[in-house]
Amino acid sequence: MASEIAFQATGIEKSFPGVKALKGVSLTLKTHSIHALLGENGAGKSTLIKIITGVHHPDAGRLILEGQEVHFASPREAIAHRVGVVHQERNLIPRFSVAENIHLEQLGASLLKPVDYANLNKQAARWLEALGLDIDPRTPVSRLSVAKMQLVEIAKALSLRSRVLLLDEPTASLTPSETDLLFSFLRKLRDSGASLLFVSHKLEEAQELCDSVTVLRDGSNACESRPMEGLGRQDIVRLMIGRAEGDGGWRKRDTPPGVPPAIELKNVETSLGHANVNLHVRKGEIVGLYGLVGAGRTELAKCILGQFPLTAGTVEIDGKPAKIRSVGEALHIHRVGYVSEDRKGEGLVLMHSVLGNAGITVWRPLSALLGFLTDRLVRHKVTPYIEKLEVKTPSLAQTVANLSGGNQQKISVAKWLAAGVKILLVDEPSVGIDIKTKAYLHDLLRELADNGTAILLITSDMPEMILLADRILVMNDYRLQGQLINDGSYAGMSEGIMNLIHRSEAA
Amino acid sequence: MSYPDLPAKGPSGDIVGKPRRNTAATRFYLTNEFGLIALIVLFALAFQFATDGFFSPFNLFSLGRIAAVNIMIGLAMMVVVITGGLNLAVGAIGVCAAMTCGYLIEVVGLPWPIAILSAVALGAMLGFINGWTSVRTGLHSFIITLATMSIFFGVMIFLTRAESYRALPPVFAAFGRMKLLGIFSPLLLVSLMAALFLGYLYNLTAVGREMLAAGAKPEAAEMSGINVGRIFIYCHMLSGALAACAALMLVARNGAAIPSMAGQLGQDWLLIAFLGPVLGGTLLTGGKASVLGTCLGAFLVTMLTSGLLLLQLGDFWIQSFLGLLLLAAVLMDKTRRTFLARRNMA
Amino acid sequence: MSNYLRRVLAIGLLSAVGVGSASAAGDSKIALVPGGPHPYFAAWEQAGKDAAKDFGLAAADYKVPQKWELSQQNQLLESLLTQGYNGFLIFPGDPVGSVSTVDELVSNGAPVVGGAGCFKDPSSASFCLGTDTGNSAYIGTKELLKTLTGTKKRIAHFTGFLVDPNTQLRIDAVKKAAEEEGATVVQVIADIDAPEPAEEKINAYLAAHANDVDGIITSAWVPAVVASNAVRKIGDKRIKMVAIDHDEVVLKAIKDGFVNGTMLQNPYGQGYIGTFVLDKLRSGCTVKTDAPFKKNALTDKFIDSGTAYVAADKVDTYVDAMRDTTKKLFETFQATYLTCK
Amino acid sequence: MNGSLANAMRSDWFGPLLVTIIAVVIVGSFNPSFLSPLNIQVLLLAIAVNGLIAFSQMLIIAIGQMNLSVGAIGGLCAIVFAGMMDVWHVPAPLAALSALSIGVICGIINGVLIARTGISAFVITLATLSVYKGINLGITHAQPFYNIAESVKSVGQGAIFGVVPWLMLPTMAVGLVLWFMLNRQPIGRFILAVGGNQHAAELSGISIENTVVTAHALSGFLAALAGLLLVARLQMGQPTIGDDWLILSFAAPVIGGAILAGGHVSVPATLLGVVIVAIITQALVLFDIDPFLVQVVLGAMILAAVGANRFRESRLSRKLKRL
Repeated sequence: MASEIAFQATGIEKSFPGVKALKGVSLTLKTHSIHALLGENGAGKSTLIKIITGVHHPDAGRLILEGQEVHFASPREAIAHRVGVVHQERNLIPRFSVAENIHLEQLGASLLKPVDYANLNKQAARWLEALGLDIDPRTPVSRLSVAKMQLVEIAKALSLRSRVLLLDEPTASLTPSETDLLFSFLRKLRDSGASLLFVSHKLEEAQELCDSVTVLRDGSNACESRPMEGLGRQDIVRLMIGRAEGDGGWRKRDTPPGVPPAIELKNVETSLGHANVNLHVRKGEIVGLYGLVGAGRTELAKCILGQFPLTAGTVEIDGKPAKIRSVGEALHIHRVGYVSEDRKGEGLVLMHSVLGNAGITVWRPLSALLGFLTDRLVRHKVTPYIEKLEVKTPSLAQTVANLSGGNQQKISVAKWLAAGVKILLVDEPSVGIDIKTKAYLHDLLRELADNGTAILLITSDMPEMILLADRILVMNDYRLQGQLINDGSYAGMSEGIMNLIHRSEAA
Repeated sequence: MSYPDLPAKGPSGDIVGKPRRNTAATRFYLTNEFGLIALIVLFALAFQFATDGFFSPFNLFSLGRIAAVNIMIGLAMMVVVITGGLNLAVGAIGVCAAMTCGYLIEVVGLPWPIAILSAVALGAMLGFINGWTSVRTGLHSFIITLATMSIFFGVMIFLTRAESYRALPPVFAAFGRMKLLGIFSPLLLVSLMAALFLGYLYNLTAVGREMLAAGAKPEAAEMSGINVGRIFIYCHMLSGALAACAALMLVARNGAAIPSMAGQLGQDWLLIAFLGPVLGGTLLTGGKASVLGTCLGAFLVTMLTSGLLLLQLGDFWIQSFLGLLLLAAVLMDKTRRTFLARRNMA
Repeated sequence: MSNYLRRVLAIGLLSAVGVGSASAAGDSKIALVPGGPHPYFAAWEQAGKDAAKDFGLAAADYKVPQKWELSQQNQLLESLLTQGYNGFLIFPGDPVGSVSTVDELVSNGAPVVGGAGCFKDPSSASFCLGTDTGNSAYIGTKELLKTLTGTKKRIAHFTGFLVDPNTQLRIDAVKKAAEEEGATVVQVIADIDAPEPAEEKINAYLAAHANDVDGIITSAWVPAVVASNAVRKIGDKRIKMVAIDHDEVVLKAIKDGFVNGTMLQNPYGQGYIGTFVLDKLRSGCTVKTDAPFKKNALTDKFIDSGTAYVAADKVDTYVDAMRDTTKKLFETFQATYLTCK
Repeated sequence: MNGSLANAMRSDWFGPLLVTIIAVVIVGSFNPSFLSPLNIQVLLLAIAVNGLIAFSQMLIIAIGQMNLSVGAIGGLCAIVFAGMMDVWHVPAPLAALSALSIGVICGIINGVLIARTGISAFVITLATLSVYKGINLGITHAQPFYNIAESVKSVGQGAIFGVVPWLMLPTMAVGLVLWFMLNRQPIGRFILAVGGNQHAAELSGISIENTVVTAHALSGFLAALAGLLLVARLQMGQPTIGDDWLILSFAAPVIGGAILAGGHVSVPATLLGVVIVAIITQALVLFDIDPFLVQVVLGAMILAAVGANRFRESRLSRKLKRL
């Protein structure tokens, strides 16, 4: 397996108004290789990818493709040079079919020549099959789950038969089995001679899959294209954050048995299809709700918040039956908060400022006569939490969209802290955020619980679940399958969880 | 951790994404508001040199009076545009309110302050109908207000049989003709008050902030405990009330409540209603409002029209020149911002 | 055609009047302002120019608002005042709504005359020189009913924007005339001042109800044009029709016998005499309080600029008829209506 | 429920078609003359022109923008067409060709200004609306052009088998071409892709600028064509042509389920939207509604038509899970 240099970037620099995003970054990709690009949020990974794929133009530095210097004026030129990419954002046309999305690039050859859909579907089916995806290529993308959309994007990049393929967080919304499938496919692709660049926050994945690695820190190389072999997890973390990973391991927490439930669901059925859901979270407890994507966990949280009606059963808050019809009632009457999994869609108003987002839950309680409310008042209330969470922002006036994912997530948590909720539903808290922030959030959730907040933690990240939860409830197909008391051992707990899931599927 | 540049600031209004003078000066130069002020000054000077009497007291007075109404109409549209919706029925609501005011004074014989309040309340009520229908059906407010525009106007025309009400107390006409310091129309003060009220609303009240948040991202606002449906209805009611105010100002200006004040179906108001907010930097997709920008935008358009009329450029061609000036204005503003953004980076 | 009309009228007047009236004020700048762009007012432009030349005025310019909007007209009038115009012949954008602007113009020393349409009393306008819209529709309907021979007299009425109060006057007048003659107005179609909806609605109506109607009266420009084309298309000449104004399509349909006649107005006369009077009013003349004004629904100071029913027999010579009307009106105008020092 | 019916119910044209059929049945049963050949001809004439107007706007809605200048372009091209025949005695086909080219040029100007400057389409087309309308008034001084070619007049009056007006042919052709383009041709798919997710389209190598300019050029062409048809229908070149196209141009596509944010339009549903508006307009005349109430009824009917469609959609979407 002869490995040659497929693509090289040297001394790339890039500035945006007010920030120097990249300060002379270099990277070498070889054929027959999967290369990991690692770094914390804001280290410059996405910017580098956008430069390689022609979305941005470097201020300095050279891009060399198979020995020849190239300048990509637009994504189209990059595609023409067979440099493909799976971006972090959803980049599909919602109403187009799967097949058409996969082949959108190739349509441009002649603007008027009729599209041969039969052929398109046939070709697309091949790529879907290769990825082990059982989807009709004629299905509109908008009807797919988020995970399947992600896979379609990967199929789309693959269909270009790219010599260089960049994957920006491709596994963020995939289930473990989908991830395994993807990896085996990527390895096949590698063995056929392609050069792949893999970006992920999940170090385990990068270590498992990649053979070489580049780490960025603050827009510079912390290491450049060195073999993955011989690097331990701690070494990589040190490269990424410049110091060793803090101790964020599991800690046994005991909630005295006499503490009454803060929230209790009794025989709940919902219009979305949940049946016979019984669960409770006591004051100071962290209860995990585990399940695969599509198991109905987020939906359950939304039913609790009154977004969809309950058809049977009751929700009790502090032992009293509560009829919650909206998030507003949940927040202002029952002091229930919800950190959304969909940060950009539901969690934050991206175009508004840090202050505008962090304070959104306290406007109403803070406002005086006639709704009078000053920024000073809101700032006074919110700043302690922003500071406590160490949100990195030039000012409270900064537009949230300009912050990194980790900082955005901190803000979407901070707003519930500022509101002083007693019950917090946390949905996938660490999607797309870096190690440091993740560890920080974990500490924070524990601290909240220690101080008496009842936390219902929804996550598909099993290590995270086992690190944090006191008890783990397993949900599959909108029903609770059972409960495990967490003892902190990864092997034991994960096996228990998977058993519960599979038992229900076998039944 | 602390935010060194923050504590000293007054109410920053940054929630609107609208930096004020007390933030970095360069950011102010980048705003729409500054661009509009620059354009207004530029064109005012140009008109002064090119025409006779642009700055004559009478022209300033009439310019201010027209601008006052246009600003109010622009604000009435702006408050709905921030929800990402539209209110095509501004004109129809306005006329309905004005005719109600006339009816209450002339036929019912109510004292004029009560009649004015009732008219504004009617405007808010018609706005409520728009908002409620739009929220309940989930249809875009475009199609709802398109239909209600017909309905409101039709009911008005049916009930009044297109008859005007002109037996209004003399205070109305006197107010429309009054000159402050010889050049200002008091109508400008009314618009100023409305603008200040909206500025207060968006910067200093919970409801105002909720309007902006709900407009920017309804899903996120809903999931943060804001009752988005109710907030959208408030926005439509506010729009109706402001449209009613604009119509009452026209009643003062015309000395009568007339069905044709906003043209067939109230369509005559639509262009100016959108021009002000859009030139002023309000996003049609919602979530961002600029009260000052809307005022300046509406003023700029009024001024361009006035200046062109004074220039006496070929009668029938004047509309073309207005269009070209508008294009020139937005292109100049665009160039200025691109230039500043580039220089900032260096 | 309309150019031709203008010229004929101009020549006619020149020969009739000669170069008289020496007491003109040389600084008179008269503006002739219609409600918006409309072919009816095209004759005003020439009339203003002719009058300015004949009476030695500084200017008499035809100024058109960009759109048919009251606020546009108001803004134009204010601008014209700023530009130094000091006499205004105005077709009111709204009979009531324009009054306050007129009051303002007059208080700034510029006399105002209503042209073609009237301001509603009370207003500061000196008088109204135009067509009595209601009366014109009344006469037209009477003429139409004369041509209907059958026992059943069912007529349809096509008219303009309902927001224009004149429309209501026309609807009432047509109804009154019909009732007097024992006819029925079977349908009123309004709000069709734009060609597209006019086409659609009039044709739809005729397609479904051509057999249920014996006569058509139109009382606005666009409906008249569209209806003329529509009856031509039907082609059997059973349905009688009376139109309004002098659009070429209408005149041709009259000649070809598809339309029985049209109610003509006298825009040139309005423009010419209006300009003349405005100049007089500026140079010290006043309107006689006891002048023999007519009354109409809007004002007590109405002067008929001439309205005439023109049928096929007179369609080629109506220009002369109008010229005579204008001439007659002009010759006696100063003596009848003005007191000059 | 069998599969093909379920599929049909899910499509955009199903609701408007249902409304159309119900409207025809109701109006026809109360007033049989509604279904007379002459009346159908009149109805089709209105649909022919209004259909083009709606298509012109539909294309711009597809890319997620608005074109406020459709009416101004249509009016300008109409008077250019009529004016060339009247004043310069240009043969009708040549005049038509020139007028259509002017429509395309106007569209290209819109498109280039929008794509190059990044200023919102709303502002640009608002400004060009003024420019184009001003040129129209500058040329005509508000006077119509009367002397248009006899051939044009006879095309405007003529009908195939006495029912289908000649003017319907261009509209049908345009409808078919647009349907084919938006569903089968890359350029049409690109237009929808840009409207659906501009960012994604750009990353897929689609030139946003070219697509936007193409859409506007086509929109200008269709507006111009609508203007020409109106000249033929009205038998003269009225300067006021186009003044009140705007509302209809939006109403028809929206009734047909178009999403104003872009990315989703339907040619047959838009055409049905036009048909619904035309039927309502006619019904109001046929039933002799008090003219002072016409507007009220029209507004209520539009609301009812859209509401019925919406009700059907919400029923369907309740079955599919929210995305």
